[in-house]
Parts: sequence; structure tokens; C-alpha cells
Amino acid sequence: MSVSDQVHPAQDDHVSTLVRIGRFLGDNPVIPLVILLLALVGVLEIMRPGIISPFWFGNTIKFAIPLAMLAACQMLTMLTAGIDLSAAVVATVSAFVVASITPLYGPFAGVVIALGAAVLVGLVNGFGVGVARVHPLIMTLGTGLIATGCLQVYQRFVINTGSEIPAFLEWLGTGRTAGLPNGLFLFVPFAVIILLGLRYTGFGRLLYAIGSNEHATKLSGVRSWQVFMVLYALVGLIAGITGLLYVGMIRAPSLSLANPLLLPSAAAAVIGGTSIFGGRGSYAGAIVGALILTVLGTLLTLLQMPEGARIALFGLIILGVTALYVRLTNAR
Amino acid sequence: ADYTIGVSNTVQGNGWREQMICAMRAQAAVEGDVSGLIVAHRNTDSAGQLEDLNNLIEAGVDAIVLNPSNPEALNSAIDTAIEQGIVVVAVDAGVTAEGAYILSNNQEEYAYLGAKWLFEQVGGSGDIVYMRGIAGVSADTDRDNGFQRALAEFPDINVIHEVFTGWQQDQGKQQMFDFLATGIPFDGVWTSGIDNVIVDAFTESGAPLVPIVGADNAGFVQYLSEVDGLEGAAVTNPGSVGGAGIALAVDILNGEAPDSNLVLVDPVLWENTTDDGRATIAGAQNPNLDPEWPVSVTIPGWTDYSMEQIIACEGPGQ
Amino acid sequence: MAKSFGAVKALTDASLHVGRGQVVALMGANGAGKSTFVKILTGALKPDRGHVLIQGKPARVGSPAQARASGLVPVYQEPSLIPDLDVADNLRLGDTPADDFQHWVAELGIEGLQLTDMIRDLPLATLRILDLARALASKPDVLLLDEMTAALPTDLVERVLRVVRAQADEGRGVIYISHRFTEISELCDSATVLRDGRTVGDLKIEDGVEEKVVELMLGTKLDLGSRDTGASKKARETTPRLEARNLAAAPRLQDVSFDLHPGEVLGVVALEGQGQDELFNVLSGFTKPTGGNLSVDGTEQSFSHPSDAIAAGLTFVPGDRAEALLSQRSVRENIALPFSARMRSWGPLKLRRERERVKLAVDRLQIDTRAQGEVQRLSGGNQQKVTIGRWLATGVETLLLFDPTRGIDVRTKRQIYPLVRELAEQGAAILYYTSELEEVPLACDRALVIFNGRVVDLINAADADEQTLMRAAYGLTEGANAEAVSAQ
Amino acid sequence: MSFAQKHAWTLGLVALLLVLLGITKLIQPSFGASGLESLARAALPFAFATAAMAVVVIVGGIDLSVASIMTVCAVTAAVLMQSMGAIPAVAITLLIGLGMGMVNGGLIVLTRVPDIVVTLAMLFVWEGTALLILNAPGGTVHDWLEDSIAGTVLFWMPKALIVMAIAVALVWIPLKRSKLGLSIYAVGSDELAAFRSGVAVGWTKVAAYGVCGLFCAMGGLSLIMLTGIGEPVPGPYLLASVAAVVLGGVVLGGGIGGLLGPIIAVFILRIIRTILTLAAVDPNVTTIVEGTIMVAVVMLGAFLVMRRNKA
Ligand SMILES: Nc1ncnc2c1ncn2[C@@H]1O[C@H](COP(=O)(O)OP(=O)(O)OP(=O)(O)O)[C@@H](O)[C@H]1O
Ligand SMILES: Nc1ncnc2c1ncn2[C@@H]1O[C@H](COP(=O)(O)OP(=O)(O)OP(=O)(O)O)[C@@H](O)[C@H]1O
Ligand SMILES: [Mg+2]
Ligand SMILES: [Mg+2]
Repeated sequence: MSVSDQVHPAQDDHVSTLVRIGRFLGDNPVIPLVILLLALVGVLEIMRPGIISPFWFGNTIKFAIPLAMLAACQMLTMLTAGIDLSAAVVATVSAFVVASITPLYGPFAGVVIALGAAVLVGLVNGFGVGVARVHPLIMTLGTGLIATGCLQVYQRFVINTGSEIPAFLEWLGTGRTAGLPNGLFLFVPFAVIILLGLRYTGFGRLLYAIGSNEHATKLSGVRSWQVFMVLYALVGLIAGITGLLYVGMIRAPSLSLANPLLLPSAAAAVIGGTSIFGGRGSYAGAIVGALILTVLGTLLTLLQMPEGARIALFGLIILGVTALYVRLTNAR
Repeated sequence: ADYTIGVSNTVQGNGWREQMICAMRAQAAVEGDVSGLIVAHRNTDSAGQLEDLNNLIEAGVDAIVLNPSNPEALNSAIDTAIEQGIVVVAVDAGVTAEGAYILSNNQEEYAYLGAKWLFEQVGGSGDIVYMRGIAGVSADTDRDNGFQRALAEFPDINVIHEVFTGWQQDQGKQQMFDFLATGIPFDGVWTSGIDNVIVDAFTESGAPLVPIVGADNAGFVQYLSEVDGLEGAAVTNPGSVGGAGIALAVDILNGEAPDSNLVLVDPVLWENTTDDGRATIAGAQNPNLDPEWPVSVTIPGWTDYSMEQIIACEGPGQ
Repeated sequence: MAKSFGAVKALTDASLHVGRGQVVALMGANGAGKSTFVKILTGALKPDRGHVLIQGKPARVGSPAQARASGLVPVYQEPSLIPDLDVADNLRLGDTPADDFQHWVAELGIEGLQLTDMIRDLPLATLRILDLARALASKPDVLLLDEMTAALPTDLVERVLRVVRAQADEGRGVIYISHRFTEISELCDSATVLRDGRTVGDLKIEDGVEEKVVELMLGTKLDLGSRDTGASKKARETTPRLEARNLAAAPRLQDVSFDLHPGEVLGVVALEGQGQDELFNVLSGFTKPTGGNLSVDGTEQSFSHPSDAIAAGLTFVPGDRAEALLSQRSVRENIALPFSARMRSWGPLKLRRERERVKLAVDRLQIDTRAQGEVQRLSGGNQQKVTIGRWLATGVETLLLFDPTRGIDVRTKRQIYPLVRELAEQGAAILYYTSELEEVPLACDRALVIFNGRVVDLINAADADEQTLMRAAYGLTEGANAEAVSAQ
Repeated sequence: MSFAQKHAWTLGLVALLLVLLGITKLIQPSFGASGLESLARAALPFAFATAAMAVVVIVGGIDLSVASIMTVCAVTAAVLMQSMGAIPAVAITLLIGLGMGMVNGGLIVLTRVPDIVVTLAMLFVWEGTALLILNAPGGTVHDWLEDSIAGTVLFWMPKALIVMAIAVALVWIPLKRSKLGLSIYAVGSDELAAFRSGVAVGWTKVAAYGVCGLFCAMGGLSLIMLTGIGEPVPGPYLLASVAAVVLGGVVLGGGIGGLLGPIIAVFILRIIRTILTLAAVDPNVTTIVEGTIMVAVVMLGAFLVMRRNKA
């Protein structure tokens, strides 16, 4: 220590407050996001006075949860410079399977088969990305198509078996406890596991490491295919669980149930500061990103304007939010 | 005879369209004259449907039954087909090409019927939530025309909120939750077929139910008879029109063309506010059916398959 | 000139003057701000403060293109050619005349270069030469060379020095950055010394200036390295840690055998492209040998992945630090990376152990951790230390060092030699490739000389003066020691 | 490197395409000029979307808004043609496409937000814009424009193919030969090195996105030339173009590849669809087959590259 202390000057401490704030925000990139979120909520309240109520609050959280869970899929894969374009399809598959298996073999079998299918897709993705070295964009796009096709074929066999959503999933999806959605009973532990897992486990470290420089991890003895297999299987599992929650929430096992969440889930991750080039990102940011998108959706639903203007405004606000965020944190 | 029929459809993954395809398969299977059915069924746009139609022409089919994505965009391929002596039947929506047969659900009438019932139900005056489909798509535009026609007849009805569900269950539900959260009172909801999740949104949030208009999807029809306090009406919009299209194509191939090129299948409204209506609904209900499927699985006078056959969803030779 | 990157002040008050026909050495420890200075002078970075005068008139160098137009042409520390374009397109991009370029390439001693060769496929040393040739071809008024020679083998260095000297003699100004004093004294007229971003002195180059420069650079006096080799003699009597027999690997490794004992530092000396890259790749598990075998502690091994080599105790530090670093991650994560490599250690981290070990490595290597949040913000020398620190933290048995002092300042180098010695004395076996021959007697016990993919000589440190090594490296000792080598 | 080595991937794609054409002929012996003609027409919008995507991928970016820009251009042209001749309408549309692309590029450079995020946001902006221009399908197209891509010349050569080749070549060949083209590859390959070599990185990106917009405009025009009407809803061109670009040998991340490979990949993807229809494969299975083939081709490519590097 001693030598370098002499050789290099200590960090400068007469810096302006503004620079200091900028630096603080740069180190805690979630804070500006939360500020942006609160600003959007403020706009909403001004636009429709009285809307901010416990009921609204519960709803917003309820709809943000599945989005935030799928955003976890995107964030985790993006850390390794990947992406999961099959996540939404996997959620849909899992939702449809659980609703169609339950009347035949009961809820337990339904959940097991649904999650099994989800993990299977994940393993195929992991094999493609980690072993066959196919670009994740193509691999997951391909498996997404394949899973969609399989779902289409499957649904023809269960057209008249009826569908039933397990009661506990409905409780989780639609129930409330103390005004808050029961989905939090699933989501809070989930988020804690992801947040802590990324920071305090070897696997979490490796995700960042592989995204930063895969060659360097190889030098250090990491067999990256193992990491990819586990990662994509895990992500498949998360997508599957999201599907279970979502079908309990929407209570309509459609063949495209969760598909519209694909772009928003990727958007939530990148708004939350995850770099699609790998090595950088946090789940806290993705959660706030999901909340921002949900509030934005409400805002636009309630704005009376032509649909075209509504869609365009959605895009402009996303751009504005991220540009501001980049400016504030100087992140890239 | 030994006909091969081609089918083209541009929306996949929605119960209504799946039923349409199954009806086509089932009808083709029961028609003795059909030996092959080639189905092009995927999510695409008009240009993609043109591609599919041209591929079907290349495959040498005798007739094409299509659910057109747009009335005008497909004319080049349809003209080619007709020139080559291929019978073209458009189902669900119309096409403008000369010489094509049209067996269409009357979308404008669909919207008009439901809207009129709703406006009467709320007493001719009040605030309505108008939940449409996908902006810029032909079927949505047709339905809007019907809705506006009904609206013009009821000057005291006010559309307080208009929103596009994208024909997605989750979006419709979320949008209804959002609107309920504003606390703005309203008197009725018109939906473009995303219906049972709207009822759920009311019951889950504890908001008092208002009259709701939906389609004859199995899930909504069930709600009409089961949900306490729900006043509602289902307007029929049978996906089985696809089966009727196959039947029509075979008739034409066999030289039994109808007098007019245009056959409109007019929708019917089932309300749960009258005894008659309740009886119809009870008869139509089918709790085992996929909740997104319309309950009107057959069109009497047109289709010949049984319930089992359409559910098996198998075409000729399968 | 002054320039800050966030909290870090890279330059505070740096000045420099170059006259016509002068070669000015820009000297400074790692992180002193030399590269930053060059980047500012050539428009690649905007200064916070300061100005450039050309022939007494203020000049604007807002972008690399502008600087080039004003006659300031750099060769940066990192290769600046476009990897996915061929040589000709790279020239076209900067409007460099191809004829002049080819003239310089030939002059600098690169043979067989085609204008259609892809940059990506060329070795690092060639790229450095191409960078220089490109700069020369644009007929600069002032040439700025940033550690141009760090990755070059000795033969090429000599040609570069000759060419640069000739440039100065034609009346051009040259700013020359290097950590090698031999080059400085051979080439330069004067030296400007930077310390912590500030110009602390301008000296004429004359005999004995070296000590003064070092003192200015570091702000303290420094002992020159020296050592005794007694301990290692003993070491060689134990069983070898590593036995290589007739190793061969495509394309250039033909037949290499040697023993490496615990407690020994075995140097590897070779000119550019004699098979040393392949040798290290084989030993570190990156490529499978096409022939020969390898035993570790007496058991034969066949590696299919670096993790196999690591499991057998062989750890590899590559010459190009960009290969080894997670540039966006912290110093700590970089050093702790091998802890999580194996699947059974994917669970919760042992944070306390990690903190202790990382601190140990950082202290031992004296890594400057002011910018520790992201390794890419460390200076080059400190980055290099991190790559070594990674293996200090895990504990080393057999260390494969490939040119570990590339681009490192004297002070740091003199930290590294004793460190290497110390590790050996603690029982590690170390294989040490270096491109700087004067390092061999300072760090190694013996040196293996490879030429044309084969071992041509094995020289004891005591006899390893530069001339002997050089002759051997050029394959000029065939016969004399070769039998001794094959008998070993 | 020899020509064959340098273009190995493209040559492989050509071989694959020929094999697939052979298979088509086997399944449907009557497949001939009219089959080629409809194949070329079907490929037209995909080819332009893919060319557009390829240019921005080469510069190191990605444009998620290609389908939306195509839609804006399609409805704009269809509306313009109600009141003016085809040539001014086409010219205005091309300029608008170029402008939209440059807006995308400019926003990326100015805001320093990553490409994928900016163009994701712009996907919505342009989609909304299309709906504001035309809220239901409408507009018109002059007949001669429709005819210009219908039918064949020289017995079997589809007009659509000729139009496509001319349009792409007119933009791409001069571009690729120019300094700007070189800069595009340089920036995609190594942005920092390009900057240090004196390339104006920001402008190069704006220009590349502009070219992308220009190709999108051609794609939009091809849509209305096919359908005769402007539809304000984007078609499935985004993911298809990404897939074709990667299949065509352009590396995501930039610097490597061209336009020929991706356009051949478009034809491969289209002819697979034709084969599946001709063979009367269950439509649900066709989705599975398409996904599998996409993945398999890329896997095979990676495998071959690995083999070659080992050898
Ligand atoms: N991007 C950055 N952000 C913050 N600090 C930085 C950044 N880059 C460099 N620094 C700091 O500036 C100092 C000088 O680094 P620089 O790269 O100039 O060193 P150097 O003189 O090139 O040393 P070396 O010889 O080791 O390369 C270092 O202490 C480093 O921590
Ligand atoms: N882009 C950057 N961002 C932040 N800090 C930087 C950046 N580039 C350089 N620095 C810091 O500026 C300081 C000066 O770096 P510079 O590269 O000029 O050093 P140098 O004298 O060339 O050292 P070396 O001998 O290692 O090459 C270092 O502390 C470095 O960490
Ligand atoms: Mg430097
Ligand atoms: Mg440096």
C-alpha cells in the first residue's frame, strides 16, 4: 500500500456538489429510475386526480409482477450478452399446459408438467447457446417458434377437455392480502433470491464475468457451457413460473396469453440499466423498469387520444426516460 | 370427384381462428368429394397471405377458402386463381375481387346488434366503455362502423372511454382494471370479443357489475348464466363459418353455385335478461369447450360435421 | 494540459516541447498519464485545459483527422487498425498512400504481407509495425509513438529504432514512449518525465541519466535489481513438477522437451513466432498437442480445457492483458474469478476469505486501486498486475507467465522480478517467457531457447548475457548445447 | 484468401437454395416460371427489410423499427398516390424513409442510449405515426407500379427479382465502394480504432441508419405494390429480417458480412414456406419446421467454421 500512496495522489475532495450528486447517481443507478417512476405517477395523478389509491397501487404492482419476472429472464441472459426471445412463449406454454392438465390429472401434475416443459425449452436454449454456440437471439427465436408450434399441435388434443386453473394459482393471481396482491408472496422471495444470488454467489459472479470477457473466464478455468446450460434452464423455469402466475391472474388460458409481454420485458431490463452487450445490469433496475412500463401503460390507457398518438407517445416516453437516465448516470 | 382444397388464414393462436380451421377440416372430412386439404395458417400480413395464396395456386388446388386479411389487398392472387379456374371463397370477411364467393360474418351487424342492445339496456342514455380490437385492421374498422351507426341512433349515449385491447386477454383485463381505478362511473361495456376477463376484472376488484356485451365465446357464455348480477349479451360470431365456406366451395365445384356471390351470415344476440335468451344460452353452453372457442360450433344448413368431428379437428385422410 | 476522468486526474499540468529533428522520450511510471497526453495531442481526447502550438501558432486538434491534417500522427499504445478490414481498406480509410506504406513495411522488415490480408489474422507484432508504417506513410511533422516496441521481439525493435532515428534526421519531431531504458538511451535526445500527470523534468540524454530519470519518475530512489541463484540449484534435484517430452502443436511448435522443477524459474527465450505461443497454449490447456506428452508431478496429463490444467496446478497469465481481464468489473471480482470457476463453487461466496485473499494479492503487488470499480480504468501496468494477482490469491503451484512485464514501468518490473523469485522460493515452479532479454538474468535460473519450434539451447542464468541469448535465439549455436539439451 | 474461401458462407447458401429449388421441383413437377415469380414477389418486402437490417448490423447496431418504418412508408405512399403521380410519390417516400432512418441514427448518437433501446422506442413512435397517417387500410397505388413487379421477362426471369436487384444494387454498390461504405464497416468492426483512424463515427452511424431507412422505404413501397393498398399495421418483418441477416453471414456486433448472403437467406426462408405448403404439411408443424431449420442452419454454420479452424 505504502508505495502507491506516495506515488499516486489521493482522490480529489474539492469537487462541486453537482459533480458529487452525479457521481452518487452513477454509483446508485436505481435512484434516478425511482425518481422517474415517481414523476410518472405524479403526472398520472395530475391527469386523473384521485386515481392514486390503495386499489390502484395494488393493481399496478399486480401487473408489474409478471413483467418484472420475465424481465428477470431478459436481464439474466443479457448479463452474458444474450437475450431470451422464447421467454414469453414459454410462459404461455406453461400457462396453457397447467390449465389443460389440471382437469385431467389434478393441479400438482399440471404444475409439474408445465414447469417441466418450460425447463426443457430452457435446456434446449442452453445447449444451443452454450454447446453449439448459436447466437442467443437466433436460438431463442427458433425455440420460441418451435414451442409455439408444439403448443398449437398440443391444443388440438385438449379442445374439449375443458380447462381449469388450480385454485392456489387463482389465489396467487387474483387475491389480495391487506390490500396488496398475493402475487407478492411469490415475487418478494423471488426478487430477493435473484438480487442476492447475483451479488453473493459464484454463479452470479460468473454471469457478469462471462458477459464481460468470456475468454478470460475460460483462462480462469470456467467451462462456460455449464454456465449457459444452468442459466437458460433457470430462465426457462422463471418463465414457466411466470406463466403459472399469469394464468392465475388473467384466468384465460389463451394460446397467446403472455406473448405481448416479450418486448416490454426486454424494455424493462434495458430501461433498468442492463447492457445487452453483457457484463452490466441489476435486477433492482429491471424491477423499477417494469413498474415504469406498467404505470406508463395506465397513463396511456387513460389518455383520450387517437390510438396512433398513444402508441407513438409510449415510444417517446421510453426514449425520454432512458436518455435522461443515461445523462444522469453517465452509464451506457 | 376428388378435390383438393386450399385454406389460407393469417391469425394464429386465437380460439376463434382455431375453431374456424377445425371447422374447415371437419367439413372437408365429411364431404365425400374432398380428398385433400392444404392449410396455410400462420400469423402474417396481407403480403404474407398473398404468398400463401400463390403457393396454394402452385400446389394446384381446385378451390381456395380464405379468411382475408383485407378486402382489397389480395386481388392480384385471387384474380390469378379465378383465371386458372380455381374456386375462391372468402369466409368471415369479404373480398372485392370479381368472381370470388363471399360467405361472411356480418361484422358491421355484429357490432350494431350488440351496441344497440347495450344502449337500450342502459336506458338509452349513459356512459359507455368501448373496448375495440386492433387499430387499423379491417375487422375492427367494420365493427367500428356498426358501433357508430348504433351510437348515432342514441344521442344520449356517450363513449366515455375508448381503448384497443389488441384482442389480447391480458391487455383487456389490465385496461379495465386501470379504468376502474380512476373511479369514473360508467354504465356499460361493449367489447370486441375480449369479454370474460372483463367480467373477471369487475368481480375481482369488487366493482358493481354493469351490462357487458361480448361474443359467444364458451367462457363468456358460461359467465352469462353463472355470474350473479351480470347482465349481458353474447353476439354470435361463429368460427364455424369456415366449415360453411368449405361446403360452399364443394357445392360450386359440383356445379351447384348459389345465385348470388355474396352470402352474409347474420349474427344473433343472446341476452341473459329474458327467459328466452336464458334458455338459448343454457342450450348453447358447453363447459368443456376451450373457453376461447365460440359455442356455436355448427351452422345449421351449412355444416354437416358433428361436435366430435370438429373437436377431433382432422381433415380428410388424417 | 490537464485532463480528468471523473474523480481521477490523469493529467494535471503536463507540458512538452519537440523541436525539428528531435526525439523526445516521454517517460513516466504506469499511470503517469503518458498515453492520455498522446491522445490529447492527437485529438482522440478533449483536454480540460491546455493548448497545442505548432511552429508557435495555436493549432486546433479537435479530432484525430484534424490532428493528422496538422501533421501530428500517432501510433497508440493499443493497435488502431480495423480488425475486419484488410490492409488495403485500412489504408484507404485514412487516405494513406499504399506505395509509401509498402515501402515502410519492407523497410521495417515485415515480409510476405499482402494488402489483402485481414487485420484480424495478423499477429500483434505485425500490427504494431503496420500501425507505424501507416503513420510514416502519411509523412508526419511530429510522430508520436506510445509503447510502440512493448510487444515487439528484439530484432524488430532494432529496425524500428533505426527507422525512427532516420525520421528525426530528416527533420521530423518524434515523441517516443517506452519503459525500456536501452531504447531511450540509444534513440532519444532528451527526456520529458511525467509524474502523476505533471511534467517534473526535462533532461538531456547522457550517461548516467537513467538513475535521474527513475528518481524523477518515482519521486524516490530505487535499487537496481540483483540476485543470487543458490537456492535453485538445490531445487533441481527434486522430481520435476512438469515434464514435457517432444511436444508439438500446429502450426509452429515442432519438438520441445524440458523439465520444470519446483522452486525453479525457467525462462523461455524466442524471437517472434518460434512456437512459444503454441507451447504456452498447450501447457495451459487451450489447445491439444499434436504430438508428445506432458506429465505433472510424474503423472501423465492430457488437458482438454484450461480448467484441467488449473486442476493440475498449472496457471497461465497471458501476455495480452485484454484477454484475461473482465474490463467492466471491479479489481476484486477480477482477482476472485477463479474461486467461482468450478461448478461446486457456484453457491454462496465465502466473502471474508475472498476479501482477505484479494487484499493480500493487492498489497503484495502494490496495485493502485484508486479506480478499482472498473479494471478498464486502471492504467496498463496496474491491469497487468491484476492478471497476476488473480493467481496469487488462489495460491500457485506452477505458473506460466507469458511476457508479464510487457508495457510495465521500471518500478513495477522491479517489483515483479523479486515476486517471481519469492514465489519460486516458496516452492512454485515458474515458466517465464520474456521478450526482453535483459530480464533473463534478473528473474530466471535457466533459459530455454526456442528456435523454429525446437529447443536449441538451455542457458544458465549466470551465462545469460544478452549476446549469448541473442545468438541462441537466432539459432546460431546449433550443435554446441543442443546435445546437452536432447540428453536432458 | 481465395474468392471461394472469402465467400464460402454465401456460396453455401446458394448451394442450399439450389437444393431447395430442386426439392420443390420434385414435389411439384409443374413448378416453373410462375412459381419463381411468386417466390420473388413473396421475397420482395423481406429482402428490403433484410437489406435494411443488414446495413445497421454491419455498422454495429440493430434497428428494431424496420417493420414500423416500412409501414409508415407504405401508408404515406398509398395516401400520396391518391393525389399525385407515382414518381413524385415514390421519391417523397424514399426521402421520408431516409429521413426516418437518420432520425433513428441521430437519436442514437445524440442521446448515447444503446441502439437497441432507441430503436425499440422508435418502433412504437413509427407504428403510431403510421396509424395517425391512416387509421384504417386505405389509399391507392397506380396500376403500372403494381404491374412493374408482376410477371416475368425473358421467359422466366421474374420482374420482381429484377426490381429488387436493381434497387439494392443502385444503393449498395456505390455505397460499398465509397469511403462511407468503408467507414460503415470500420465503425462496426472497432468503433474506437475507426475514430482513431479519423472516421467521423457519429456521421457514419447516422448515414448507415439513413440507408437502412431508405431500404425500409423500398420495403414499404413493395408492400403496397403487392397489395395495392396501404395498411397501417406492421407485418412480421422484424424478426424475419434479423434471422435472415444472421443466416446470411452478417455477424451481430458488426463489421462482417454483406447484403448478398442475407438476401439469399430470405429466398431460402421463403422457399421453405413454399415447400411446406406444396407438401401439405400441417400448418402447426410448419412453424416447428421453420424454427428448427433456422437454428439448424446456424448450428451447422458454426460447426463448419469450427471444423475449418481446427483443420
Ligand atoms: N476510465 C477511468 N476512470 C477512472 N480512473 C481512471 C480511468 N482510466 C484511468 N484512470 C486512472 O488514472 C490513472 C493513470 O492511468 P494511465 O492509464 O494513464 O496510466 P499509465 O501511465 O498508462 O500507466 P501504465 O503504464 O500502467 O499503463 C490510474 O491511476 C487510473 O486508475
Ligand atoms: N478513459 C479513461 N477514463 C478514466 N481514466 C482514464 C482513462 N484513460 C486513462 N485514464 C487514467 O488516466 C491516467 C493516465 O493514463 P495513461 O494511459 O495516459 O497512462 P500512461 O502514462 O500511458 O501509462 P502506461 O505506461 O501504463 O501506458 C491513468 O490513471 C488512467 O487510469
Ligand atoms: Mg500508456
Ligand atoms: Mg497506460
